[in-house]
Amino acid sequence: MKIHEYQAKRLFAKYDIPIPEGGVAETPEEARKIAARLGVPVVVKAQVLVGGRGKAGGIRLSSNPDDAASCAAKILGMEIKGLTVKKVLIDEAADIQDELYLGVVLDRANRRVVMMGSSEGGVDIEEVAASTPEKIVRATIDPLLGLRDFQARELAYGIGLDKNVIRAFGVIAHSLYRAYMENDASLAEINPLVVTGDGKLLAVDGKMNIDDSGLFRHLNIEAMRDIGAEDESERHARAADLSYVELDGEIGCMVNGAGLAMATMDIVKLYGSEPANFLDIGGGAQAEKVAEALRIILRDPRVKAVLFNIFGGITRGDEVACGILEALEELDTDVPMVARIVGTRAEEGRQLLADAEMITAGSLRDAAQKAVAAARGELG
Amino acid sequence: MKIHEYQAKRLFAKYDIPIPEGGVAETPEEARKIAARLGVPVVVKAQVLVGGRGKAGGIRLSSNPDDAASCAAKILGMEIKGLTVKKVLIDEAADIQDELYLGVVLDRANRRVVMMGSSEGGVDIEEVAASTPEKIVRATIDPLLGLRDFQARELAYGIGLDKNVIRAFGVIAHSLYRAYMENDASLAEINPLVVTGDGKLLAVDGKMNIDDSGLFRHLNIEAMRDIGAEDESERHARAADLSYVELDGEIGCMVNGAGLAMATMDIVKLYGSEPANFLDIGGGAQAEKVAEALRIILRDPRVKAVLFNIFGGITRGDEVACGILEALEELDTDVPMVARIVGTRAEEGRQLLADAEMITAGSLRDAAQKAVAAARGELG
Amino acid sequence: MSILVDESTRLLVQGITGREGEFHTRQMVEYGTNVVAGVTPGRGGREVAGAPVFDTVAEAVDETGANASVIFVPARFAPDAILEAAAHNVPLIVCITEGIPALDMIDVTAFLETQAIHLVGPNCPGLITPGECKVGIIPGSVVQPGPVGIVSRSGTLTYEVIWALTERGIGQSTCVGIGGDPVNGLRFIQVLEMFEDDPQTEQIVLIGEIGGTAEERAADYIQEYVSKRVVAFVAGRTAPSGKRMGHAGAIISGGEGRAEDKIAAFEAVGVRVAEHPEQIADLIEEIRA
Amino acid sequence: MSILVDESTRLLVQGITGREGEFHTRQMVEYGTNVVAGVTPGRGGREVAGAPVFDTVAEAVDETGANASVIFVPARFAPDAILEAAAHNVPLIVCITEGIPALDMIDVTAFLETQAIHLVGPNCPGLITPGECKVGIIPGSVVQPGPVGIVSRSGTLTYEVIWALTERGIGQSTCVGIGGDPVNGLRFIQVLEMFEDDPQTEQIVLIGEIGGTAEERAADYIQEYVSKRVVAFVAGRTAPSGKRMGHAGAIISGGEGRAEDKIAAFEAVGVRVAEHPEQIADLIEEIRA
Repeated sequence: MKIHEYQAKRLFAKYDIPIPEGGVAETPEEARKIAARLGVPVVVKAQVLVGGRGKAGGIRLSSNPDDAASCAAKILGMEIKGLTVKKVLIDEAADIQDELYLGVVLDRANRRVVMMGSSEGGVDIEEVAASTPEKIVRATIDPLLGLRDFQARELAYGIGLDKNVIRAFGVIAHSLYRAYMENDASLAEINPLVVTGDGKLLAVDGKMNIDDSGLFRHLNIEAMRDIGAEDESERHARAADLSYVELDGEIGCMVNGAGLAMATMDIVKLYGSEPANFLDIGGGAQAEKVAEALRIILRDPRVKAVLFNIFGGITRGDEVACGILEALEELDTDVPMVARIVGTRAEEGRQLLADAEMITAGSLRDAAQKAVAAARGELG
Repeated sequence: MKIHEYQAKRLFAKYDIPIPEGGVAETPEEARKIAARLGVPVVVKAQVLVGGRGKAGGIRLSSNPDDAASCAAKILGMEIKGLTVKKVLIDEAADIQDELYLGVVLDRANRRVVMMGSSEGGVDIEEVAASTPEKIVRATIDPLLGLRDFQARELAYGIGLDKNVIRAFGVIAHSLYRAYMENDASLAEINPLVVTGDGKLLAVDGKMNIDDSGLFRHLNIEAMRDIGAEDESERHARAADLSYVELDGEIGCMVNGAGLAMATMDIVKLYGSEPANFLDIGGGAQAEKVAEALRIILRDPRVKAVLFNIFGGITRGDEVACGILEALEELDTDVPMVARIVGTRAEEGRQLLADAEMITAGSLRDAAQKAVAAARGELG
Repeated sequence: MSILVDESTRLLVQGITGREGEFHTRQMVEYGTNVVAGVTPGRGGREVAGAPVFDTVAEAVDETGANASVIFVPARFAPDAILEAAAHNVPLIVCITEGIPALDMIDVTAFLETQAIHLVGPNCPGLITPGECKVGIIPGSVVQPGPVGIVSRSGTLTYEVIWALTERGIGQSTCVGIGGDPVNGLRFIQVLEMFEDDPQTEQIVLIGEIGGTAEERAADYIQEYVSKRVVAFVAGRTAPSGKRMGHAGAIISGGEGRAEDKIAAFEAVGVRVAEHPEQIADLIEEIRA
Repeated sequence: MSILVDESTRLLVQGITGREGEFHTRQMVEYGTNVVAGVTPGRGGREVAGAPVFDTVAEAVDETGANASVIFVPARFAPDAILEAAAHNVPLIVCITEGIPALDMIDVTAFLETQAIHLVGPNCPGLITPGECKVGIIPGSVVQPGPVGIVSRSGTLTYEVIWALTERGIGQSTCVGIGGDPVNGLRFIQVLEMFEDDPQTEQIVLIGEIGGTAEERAADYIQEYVSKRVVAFVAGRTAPSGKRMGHAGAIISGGEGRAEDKIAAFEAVGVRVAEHPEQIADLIEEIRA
């Protein structure tokens, strides 16, 4: 789960990480008031759950409240990578002398949490990693020992920090590490971590992703979920306990199992089309869940054909078939559908669908080819 | 550092371990009021920083406030193993159906914390360990993983706990473990942990020792130190940063180094007398510290001779000699003293003392023999 | 021969009285797995599918000599279940449970690194040695004994591949689903090593997916240590960056985890990579021809 | 020969700019120890007794190839100092610092159990190979090279014993103070093993004290594995139960740790136990006669 910059920074502040004074506005007028209260030049920043807002014009400097309001007016409502900006953060503009990077991530290969620091803050850290990897210093954290003082010092000396901010940097490093660990984060970063003109450190931007599997023990973070800022179909899917990601193609896919769902997307592309979504109905899905999944797929107007790929194990082929038919009864759609059902009760399921005049397929290859053809109007 | 039963139990209660209602009294009248407030039969318990108060008559049952006051009157002022009782705990008497033991200790051999449970609560756990070791169940705690639920369950099933209290037992086990870890304890135990008539668990007695080395990060526990309940000389010694333990013998010992101090005590006994104390002046002791150490030794009226055993390394023989002479000037004592100084500046130190007509010795053997003779009035 | 499980496997089921635990216990027993015990705290004394249920793993292992455990308990209790089995030296622990927090698995796997214990999973379908022993949820109906070892991060995609092989009459030595979580127990490399050492296994199929760098490291390992022919498949060529594709581990992030890099890594060391699952069977057939 | 330290030791001093650190660095250099570097965060760039000071162990090891470290930093920073040296694979770490919380040392030693690193201490005088290398605070003036290996939980008591031997003209191979804390690094058993394997060492002196069961386990080990003659001393025959005798580890508690049990354990395996420190020299003399 992603949280907004302002939420991440407020969470960081609870761990005593210094952040700029600021406030969140949903209207230009609110933005004006916040800027007036701050009484200094401010930065107006789009709050969207996606990167690249800087390049999209979602971050603007303002020197006075009126200007802040007009910046907010320009940013609110803006579309950034398909998401609409509904909130802006108005932050006191920092007196930036130097920009650092500090982040905590999961190192899957070593099964360890890693803290990374860089003197190259304020830019995309992945670009730094690609172009000047020597500018990134890493500390691998032993789970028994946690982040140690000496590691924070090694990061500080490693990125060439001024002696007079090393202690403050160490405190922030420990705080960020605690924020990561105590909230089951999968990413926590401060970029940039700014050294101000008067020699202080300030977390000017913050980002935090939470491990979905850990959310059950962090109701405070679950409560931060910004329903309005998320894709609507993904929201419906989550409510139905379906794993769904919207894509740009035209073949809707419904599959049981994440790996098989990806393989199905891939084969759609292999045979000349593009998948409209990733959708995993999970193991042992019942008819109602299948119906809801189909409704979600068909909400996307770009979908020109639907491909069902069900490998029965725990999931029963006939159950899935019933769900499909149930959903179709109420949906009144003319999108062509291709069903491939293998495994447990596959024969029964296939028969049910064939009786309802749906296109069926034996192999995945066959199913993909038929779906692509159907989308082109060459079948059905 | 030891803390009182009532302090340990209040600390446990902060970790949600259920304890009896109660209060601490320093006078019979206070005891009466507490018993009246509780309005039920109570137990009046001596609060002393030493074991064996039960056998000494320091725990009494009372059925009414007047009786509680008279019990308190009997217990307050009582001497238990050389310590005077100055406080009593008045606790609601528990409806005891079963008595268990639950403790957390340091297993030095394995360098691990161990939780121990037993169905034989309410008695000395060391006796249980000696006579029926099979009645003690242990869980060794991995420092990476902490106490795990399955370990608490193994303890619960291992001591044959009723199914309906297993969950509550698990909660208490985790709480006690946290209390141990978060307070740098060296021992934390509930003995007995009572199963009440209505099937609840209750920590009727509690004990907690804190690792002195960890005290610096637990000011709340340092604040629990009951100065009045400690031996006065040991208190003076702690103030002077000396390591001192009062014993029953007649030869006062002043030594640099803990191991050498013990060896000095032992050789005193080997040559027919008994040491009056353990005293380590530590490394690099200055004159003032030596003088304070000598004052503490001479406060004990049983001391018939003093033995100085200084092996100079960091500690300088002449510094020690100066300290001794300084202290003697103001102390006006006729207790005979034997000095043995070896190592750094030993010759200078020995000469200073010899000039002051103190008995000096070359070997430890010689020094011990001379001290024993001096105590018997056979020397000096 | 085979790897990890066979006729000598004496299986313990943790969470045996739960809905999933009970269902799959019956399936495993039906397949012929020797399920010797179950554990559910507080349910000791019962029986499920003929297996006695105990309150603790300690008791279960003592009484039945179980030498493998499969875990079906809910995510928040699963780390503890793994550690309980490890504490009693169960040498093979298979955790089916999905949704265990990654930070919990860091602790668990760090602990297991110091033990001579294999953990398969979590969030995995388990493993099966056709005709001998099924531990987990891989459908027994799709497998048949034979020469191909399969190791996969996926569930149903694995069944798909197994089925494609079985349909062509190519059986399997052992099929191992190592799971789709970012932090897991056995990795590709360790399973590859086992297959390399297993006389029954003649070819190996490796099924990867986007996320992490396990496939790249497997490719390096294959070049250095694996003499048997390996065919690979990597799911997620069409997956976008930054979005989790179902499995907690299936996410392209930080410029890492893309299918094209993984495929390139395999091809660079001479591992043939199938374009779709059924093609794996084509490639294996070619190699065996 | 000798154990742990010799002429090839390249010593790093952590906390070199502190009062104790600087004083003992000079003493060590004077004795002939090759002190190659010091570390004090924030003090990089200075020099102490000719040794360059660095901000981090990483730099110090990189620049000087230090292969041993001695720690003089205050107790609350000492666990971190040990771990910093360990993180950079310094194979011998000697921690002089007294007063480290036992729970901290549990974590530190648990971590070191998985590393090929020797920790001596904490709360110890360090070690000395007479004529070659002194690491710590054992006075160089009391030792002389020779055939007796000494291992001890104590500080000045060790000097006393060394001095008694030296006065009789009996020199030492290496003297190791393992420290007086309840949770420490090297134990008697590991040092006994090293002395057993060291050709220079002909006899071994073991100096124990009340508290814990390290002496009992050493006695078992001696019976099983040590062919060289061992003379022991156990301090604290007159110590009462339940009172800490200076060292955090020197406390009789829970019916464990009494001197009489330790002495009985040694005598039961044929180890002669001296009644007072100087008698150790008598016993060694007898054995060597």
